[in-house]
Amino acid sequence: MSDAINTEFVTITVDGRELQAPKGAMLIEVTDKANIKVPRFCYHEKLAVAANCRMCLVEVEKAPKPLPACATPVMDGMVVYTQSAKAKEAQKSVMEFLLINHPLDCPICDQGGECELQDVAMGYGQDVSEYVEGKRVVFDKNIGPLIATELTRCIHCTRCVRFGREIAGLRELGMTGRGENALISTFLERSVDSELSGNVIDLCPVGALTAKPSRYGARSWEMVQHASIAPHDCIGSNVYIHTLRGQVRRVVPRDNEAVNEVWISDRDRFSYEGLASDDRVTAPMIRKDGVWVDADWDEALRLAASQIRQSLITSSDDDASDVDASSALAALISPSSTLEEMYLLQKLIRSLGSGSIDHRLRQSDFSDQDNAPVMPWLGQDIANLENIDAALLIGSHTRKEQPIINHRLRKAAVNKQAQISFINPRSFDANFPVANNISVAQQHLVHELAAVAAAAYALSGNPAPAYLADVVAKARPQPAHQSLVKQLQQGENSTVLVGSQAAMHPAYAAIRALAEAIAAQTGSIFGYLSDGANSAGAWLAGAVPHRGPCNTTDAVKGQPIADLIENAPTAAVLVNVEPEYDVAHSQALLDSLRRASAVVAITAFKSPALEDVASVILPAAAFSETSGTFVNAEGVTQSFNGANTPPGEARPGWKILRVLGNLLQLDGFDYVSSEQVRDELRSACEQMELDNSINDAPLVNVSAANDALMRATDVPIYATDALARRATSLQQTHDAVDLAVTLNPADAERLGLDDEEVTSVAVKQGEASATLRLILDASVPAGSAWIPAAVKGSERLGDPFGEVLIEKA
Amino acid sequence: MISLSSYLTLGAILFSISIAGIFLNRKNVVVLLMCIELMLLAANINFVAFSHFLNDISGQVFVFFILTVAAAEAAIGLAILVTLFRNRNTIDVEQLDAMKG
Amino acid sequence: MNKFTQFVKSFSLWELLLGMNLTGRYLFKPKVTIQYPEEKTPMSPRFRGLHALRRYENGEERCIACKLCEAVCPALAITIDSEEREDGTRRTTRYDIDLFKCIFCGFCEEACPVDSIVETHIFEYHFENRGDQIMTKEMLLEIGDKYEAEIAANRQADAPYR
Amino acid sequence: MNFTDLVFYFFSAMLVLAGLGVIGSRNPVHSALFLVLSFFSCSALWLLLQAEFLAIVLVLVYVGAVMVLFLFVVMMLNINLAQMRQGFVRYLPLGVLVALVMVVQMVWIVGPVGPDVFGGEQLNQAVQHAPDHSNTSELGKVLYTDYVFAFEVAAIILLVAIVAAIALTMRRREMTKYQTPGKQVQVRKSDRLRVVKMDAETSK
Amino acid sequence: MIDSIINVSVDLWNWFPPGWQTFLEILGKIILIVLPLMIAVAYTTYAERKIISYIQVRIGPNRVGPRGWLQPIADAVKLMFKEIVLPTNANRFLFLFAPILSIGPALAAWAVIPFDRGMVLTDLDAGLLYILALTSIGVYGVIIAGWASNSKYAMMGALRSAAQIVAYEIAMGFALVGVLMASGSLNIGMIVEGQSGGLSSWFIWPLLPLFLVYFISGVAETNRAPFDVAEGESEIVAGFHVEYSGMAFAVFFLAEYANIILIAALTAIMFLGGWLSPFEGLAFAQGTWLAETSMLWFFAKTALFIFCFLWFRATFPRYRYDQIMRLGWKVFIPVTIVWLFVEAVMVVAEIGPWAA
Repeated sequence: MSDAINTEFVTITVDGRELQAPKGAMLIEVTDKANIKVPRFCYHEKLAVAANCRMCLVEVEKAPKPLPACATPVMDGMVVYTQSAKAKEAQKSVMEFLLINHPLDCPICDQGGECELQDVAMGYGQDVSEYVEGKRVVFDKNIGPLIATELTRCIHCTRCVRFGREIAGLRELGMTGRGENALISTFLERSVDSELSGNVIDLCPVGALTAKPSRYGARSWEMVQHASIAPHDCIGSNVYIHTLRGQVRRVVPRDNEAVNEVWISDRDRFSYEGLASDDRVTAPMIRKDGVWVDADWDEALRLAASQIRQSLITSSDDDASDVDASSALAALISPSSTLEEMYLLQKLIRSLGSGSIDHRLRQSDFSDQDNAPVMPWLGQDIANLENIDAALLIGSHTRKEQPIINHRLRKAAVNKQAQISFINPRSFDANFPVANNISVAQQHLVHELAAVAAAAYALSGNPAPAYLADVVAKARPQPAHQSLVKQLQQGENSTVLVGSQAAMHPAYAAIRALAEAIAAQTGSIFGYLSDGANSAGAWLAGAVPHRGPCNTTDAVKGQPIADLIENAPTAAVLVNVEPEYDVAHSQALLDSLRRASAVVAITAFKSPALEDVASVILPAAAFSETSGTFVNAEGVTQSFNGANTPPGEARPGWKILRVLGNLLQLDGFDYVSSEQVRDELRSACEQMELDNSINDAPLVNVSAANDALMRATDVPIYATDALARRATSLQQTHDAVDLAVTLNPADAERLGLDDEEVTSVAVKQGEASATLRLILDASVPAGSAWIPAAVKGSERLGDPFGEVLIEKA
Repeated sequence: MISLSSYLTLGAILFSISIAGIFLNRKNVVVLLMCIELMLLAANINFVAFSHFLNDISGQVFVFFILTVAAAEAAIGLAILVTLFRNRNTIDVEQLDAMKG
Repeated sequence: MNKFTQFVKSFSLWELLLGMNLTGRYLFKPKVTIQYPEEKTPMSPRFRGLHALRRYENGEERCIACKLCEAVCPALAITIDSEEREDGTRRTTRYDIDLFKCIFCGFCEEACPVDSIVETHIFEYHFENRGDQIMTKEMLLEIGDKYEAEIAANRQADAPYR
Repeated sequence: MNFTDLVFYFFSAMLVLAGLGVIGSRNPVHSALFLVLSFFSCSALWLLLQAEFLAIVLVLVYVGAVMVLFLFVVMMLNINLAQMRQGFVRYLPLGVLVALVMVVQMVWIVGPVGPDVFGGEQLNQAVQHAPDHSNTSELGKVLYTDYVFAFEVAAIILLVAIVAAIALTMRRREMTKYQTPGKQVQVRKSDRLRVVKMDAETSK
Repeated sequence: MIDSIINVSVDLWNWFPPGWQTFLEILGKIILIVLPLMIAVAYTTYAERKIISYIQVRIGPNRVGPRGWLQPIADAVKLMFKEIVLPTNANRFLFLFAPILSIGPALAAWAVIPFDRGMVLTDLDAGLLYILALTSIGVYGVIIAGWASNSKYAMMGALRSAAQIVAYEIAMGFALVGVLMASGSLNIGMIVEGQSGGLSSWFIWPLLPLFLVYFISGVAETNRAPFDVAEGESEIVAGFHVEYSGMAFAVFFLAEYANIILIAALTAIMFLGGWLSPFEGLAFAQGTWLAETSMLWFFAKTALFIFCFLWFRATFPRYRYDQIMRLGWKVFIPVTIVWLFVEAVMVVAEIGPWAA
C-alpha cells in the first residue's frame, strides 16, 4: 500500500459517503480509515485476514447476503451499508452465536473492562440469550508462565494462531477440531516460548489469553496509564505502564509505527515484576564498622560526598595537587541508565577532575575507541529494516537480544525474501529463512570475518586500507563468503549490523573494522545493535572516558573500564551497576573495587556482591519511577515521565547526582527537573552528525587461532539487566537460562564427556572453578564451551572469553 | 458632709481634663466630640450642685436643656462625621481643610 | 376597599394571629417522637446500614474481587486488592470500606454480581479510635457470618421487586 | 467620714479617672467606654445631690442613646489608629500645662475665695428633702410652667437635629432593588397572567 | 430548742450595727429576688424547648431527670465545665466584661418590680425611668461583646443588635409614656394601683395599640425570634456571641432569658394590672381568693407573656434586617405618637378611664 504511485483508486459509497479506496483493499480497511465503525473480532490490521468470526458483516448492494467487511475487496461503485437493518440483523445474529458458548464470567475475567467482546456485546448483544442448553467447557492449557488461558472464553477468532504463524514465526498455537469441538491449543502441549508471546494477550479480543503475572491483580479501569519507554534494549519500545495505587501492575505496548509498531517483547512487558523485588533498596545504607545500617539521606549523601572528596586528597602521599584524579576516582554506569543520569554522572566526575567514567561494562577491547563513531548507531531507521534486501549480522543473537529488530528483519525475510545472514559464535535459531548462518567458535570469528572482508574486497576490486591489508591478504574466502558478499552487494538496500556479542568479543576492534569494510565494499549500511537501552545516549552524554558530552574531545580523559580493573581507583561511583553480572570481567572488577577505599553505589537493587564492595548505597528509582530520556539505536531521543513513586526513600538517580554535586560544591548542579538536564545536553549536541564509517583504525592483527577449548558467552535474554534478572515470571520461562556449559558433541567426545551419565562437569577458568551442568548441543561450534554470563553463579567464573578446562566432575 | 466647693472643684477638674483632651487629641474628631460632652458634663455638675445647695430647681431645668441640646449636637456632629468619613475616608481634623465638600 | 381591608388586617395583626392559631393548635396534637433506644421505627428490607460480606453455604466467600463495587462507589470508599488464590480462583486479599467516606447509597450491593457485599440493618455502631472506621475484609465477613440469616431473609423479602 | 462622703469620693475619683481615660486612651472605642463610665459616676453623684430625675435621664439619654451612637460610629468607621495618635506626645506638655493652670485658678476661686464671694455658710446649708419628695414632679412643675417656652424650643431643636442627622447621612443607593412584601402578597393572578386564546394549528 | 435557735439568731442580728443591718436586709432581699429569678431563667429555657417541641409535634428534652426536669441543671453544669476560649487579639478585659454588662441591667431592673402590693425592693419614685435607663444599658453588653471578639460576624451581630435595640427602645419609651399618661405616675406601684377596679380597668383596653407596640418592641429588644437577626445563624453564625463559649456564653444566655422574663413582667404590670386579680369586682368571685390581689396573679400574667414569647418563636420566620428597622421606625413610632395624641384627647375630654 505504501507504493502510492502504482495504486489505482476506486470509489465506493459507504453509508451514503463517497470514499476513495486503493483497489484491492479490504472494505474494513477503508471504513477504518474513514472512521466508520464496523464491529470485528478476528480482523487485525497486522494479521492476515481470516474472516472466521463474521462479526463484520455489512450489507453490500447487489450481494445476496451480507458480506464480511474484512474479506471483501473494494470494487468500483460498490455501495455498502454498515448500519442498515440487514447488516445490523446479521451482526446481532453473529453476536448471539458468539455468546452461546461464551461464559458470563466477566466479573472474574481480567479482560473485563477492556474486552472487545464486552464492548461489542453492549452494542449488538441481546439481554437474554435464547440458548438454554449447557455451555461448552474447554479445559485450560498451561502454556507457560506468562500467559494464562481460559479457553472456555475463546471465540475462535484465531488471532493468536495467526500471530504465531505470521509474527512470532513459530507455530506455537493452533486450532484443532471443528465446530463445537474447535479449540485453541499448543502443539504437543508445550509452552509458548516466543520472545514476543505476550502480544497475544493484547491480540485476544476476549479474556481467553491473559497475562499470568498480573493475573487477577487489577481491573483495567482502575489502573492509571503512563506513557513510557522500555528500558531493556536499544529499540526503545514505546510502552504504557499501568499503575494501580502507585504500583506497576502491567506494561502494554504503545503504538509507534516507527519503532515497535504495536508489539513489545516479553522482556519489556513482564520485567516490571522486578520492581517489587525484595532486593530493592528502600533507604540509604551506609557501612558502619563493616555492618550495613540504614541511614537518612542527609547522612548518607554527606558521607558519600566526603568519601569522594577524600579520594582526591589522600591518594597521593604528600601533595594533593599531584593527585591523578582519573586514577583516583572512577565511575561506572549501566548502559540502561537514563541520559540525565549519565550526563550528570560524567559532569560530576569530570568536575572533580577525573575522566574515568564508562558505561561499556561488557566490552573488553577498547583499542579503537578513538575511532569509534559518535554513538553506536543503527545507521538507519528501525523501520528501514523491514525493507532491506540483504543483511549481515555479526555477533548478534538478534532474536533474543533485540526482538523487535528481529521482527523487522523477519518481515523483510518473509515478505521481501531478503537474504539475511549471520556470522555468530554459535548457530542461533532464527524464526525466518536465513541465507547464510555461519557459526564459528569465537576465537575464529575474526578469521571468518576477514575471509568475508577479503571476498568483499575481491568483489569490489578496491585495495584494502593499510590497517586491514595484512589480515585481508592472509584470509582465504570460501564460496559461502563470496555468495554472502554478493547478496549484500546486489541488494539495493542492504545492511551490515554488529551485535552485542561482537561488542563483548576480545577483538572487538578488529571485528568492527572488518565489518565496516564489508559494508563499505558492498554498499551496505553499517550499523550497531548496542547493549542496553541507552548506549547511544551514553556516548552522547559523555559517559565514556575518552570523550566529553556530544563527542567533544577536549573533555577530561580517563581510563576505560578495562584499565580500572588493573589500576584500582581510590573511590568509585557505581550507578545502576550490579558488578557481579553487568560487567564482563566481573571477578577482576570486584577485586579492584574491594581494594578501593570507598565505593558509592547508586542503585535500585542491592546484591551480596555490591554489599560486599560498596561503602554507601544510595537507593535510586527504577525505570518506571524516574523521569528521563533514552536514545535508541536509530538515534531517536525519547523522554518519559515517572509512572509511580519509588519505594521507600528511593529517589530518582538524577536527583541523587544533582544533590551529590551540590554537596561537593560543584558549579552547575542546580537543576530542578530532568528536562532541564536533557535540554542542556540537547542544546550542546545540536551540531552533531552521525557517521558510522571508519577511515582509520589501529592495525588489525589476527593472532593464530588457539586450539584450546575457549569459553564463549552470551547474555541470555532475561539476564540482561538487574530488573529483568529479578522478574520472577520471566525467570520461569524456557529462555531464562541457568548456568550450564554447552559443548559441541565432538568436543565432548574428545574430552570423554559424551557419556549419557555425565550430567555435570568441573569447569576451570584461570583461578576460578565451578561444577556446572553439561549440555551437548551441535549449535555450539567445536572449540567453544558455551557458558552464559549474567546468570546466577556466573560471577564465580572469570572473564567471558578465555581458556577453560573441562573435566569430569 | 460634702460641701458645694467639693462639687465645684470636681467640676473644675473635669473641665480642665476635657480642655486638655481637646489639646491632646487634635486629630480625632470623635474624641473631640467626646471631650465636648465631657465639658458639658462638668458644667452640668456645677448646675446640679448649685441647684441642690441653693435649693432652687431651675438649675436642674438648665441641666435638662443642656442635655437636650448636647444630645442634638452629638447627633448632628456624628452625622457630619459619618458624611465626612464617607467622602474623605479620614476623620483627621487637619486634613478636613478643603472648602469643597 | 381592598386597600382598606388590607390596612385593617395588617393593623389588627390578622395574619400573625392566623399563624399563631395554627401553631397553637399543633401544641395539642399527639406527638410523633420515637423514643429511640427503646422504640425503633420499622425497617424496610432494603434498609442500607453497615456493610457485610457474605459467604456461600459451603463457607466459601462469595466475593470474587471483580471490583465492580469499587468502581461504582461514588464516594471512593471501597479499596480492594486481589490476586490469584492457590486454588486458582480469583479472590480479594484486602477489602476495605472506609465508613467515613461511605454514603450508604447501596450502589455496591446493586453492582455485586454475586450478592457478596450487602448492607445490613445494623445502624448502631461507633468507633473509639482513629482508623477504626476502616472495615476490613475479616470484619465484614464476620458481620456477614453473624447476620447471614437476617440478610438472607431480607434478600428474600425484597426479591420480588428486583 | 460617713457613708455619703465615701460614696462622693469614690464616684468623684471614678469620674476623674474616667475623664482621664477618655482623653488618654489609644483607642476611640475605649474612650467612648470611659465616657460611659464617667456618665455613670456623674449620675451617681447627682443622685447624692437628690436630682434623681436628671441622674436617670443622664443614663437614659447619654448612656442609652448618645454613647451608643458614638460607639456605633467609632466601630463602623475603620479608623487608622496610629495616624490618629500622631501629635499626642507633642501636645502633651502644653495640654497638661493649660489644664493645670485652669485647675489651679478655678480651685482657687471655689476653694479659698469662693465661699466669701458666694456666701459660703448659706451654700452649705443644703435642704435635705423628705423621702416622699418627688424630684420628678418638682421639675415637671417648673418645666411646664415657667420654662414651657424653652421646653418647646428644646423639643424643636431635637426635632431639627433628628431631621438634620437623617438628611446628612441618608443616601439612596443606586441600583438597589427593593421589594415591597405588602405588594407581593397582594398580587393576584389576574394582575400578571393573561390567557390568550389561539386556534389550534392545523395543517393545510 | 427551737426557741433557743431563734433567740441566738435574734441576738446575732442585734449584734450588727444598724447600718449593717440595713445592708444585710437589702442583700437578703436581693438574694430572695435573684435566686428564684435564676431558677426561673433556667426553667424558661426548659419551657422554651418543651413548648417549641410540642408545637413542632415533638416531645423535647425528656432524658435528664423525670420528664427532663433536670435538663437545665445538666446544661448549666455542662456549660460551667466548658473552657472559655479567648479569641486571638480579642480585647481580654472587655471580652470577659461584656457578659457581666449584659446580665447586670437585666437583674438590676428587678429592683423596682413589685411582686405584690408593697413587695418591692426599692419603691423608686421614677421607677419607670429607672427601668428604661437600665434596659437601654443592656445594649452595651452586646455591643462590647461584638467589638471585643475581634470577629467580623460578632461585629456585624453587635451592630445589628445595637441598632435594633436603640430603634425599638424609642417605641417602647413612647408606649410607656402612654402608660404614664394613663396612670399619672412614674412610680410602678402607683401604675399598678391605677389599674385597680377589675378587668375592665386595666390599661390594656384604652392602650391596646400601645400594648401591642410595647410587647412586640419587647420581643425585638430582647433579640428574640422573629427579630433575632442579631444572631442570625444562617448569615452571621451566632451574632455577637459567636466567639463565646462555656460560662461566658451561659451568662449571655441567662441575660437573654432574664430580659424575657423582665419584659413579660413589665408588660403584665403596665397593661394587665400586675398583681391585681382579673375577677376583682365580679359578683361570683366576691370574697373568694379569686378576687384577692396576689403575687400569683402577677406570676400567672408574666407566665402568659413568656409563653407568648415562645409561641412567637415557634410561629414566625425571621424578619429581614431592613424590615425590622422599617417596622421600628416607620410603623411603631408613628403608631405610638398617634395613639398618644388620641390618649391626650381622651384625657382632655375625660373619656374612658379618665372620666371624672
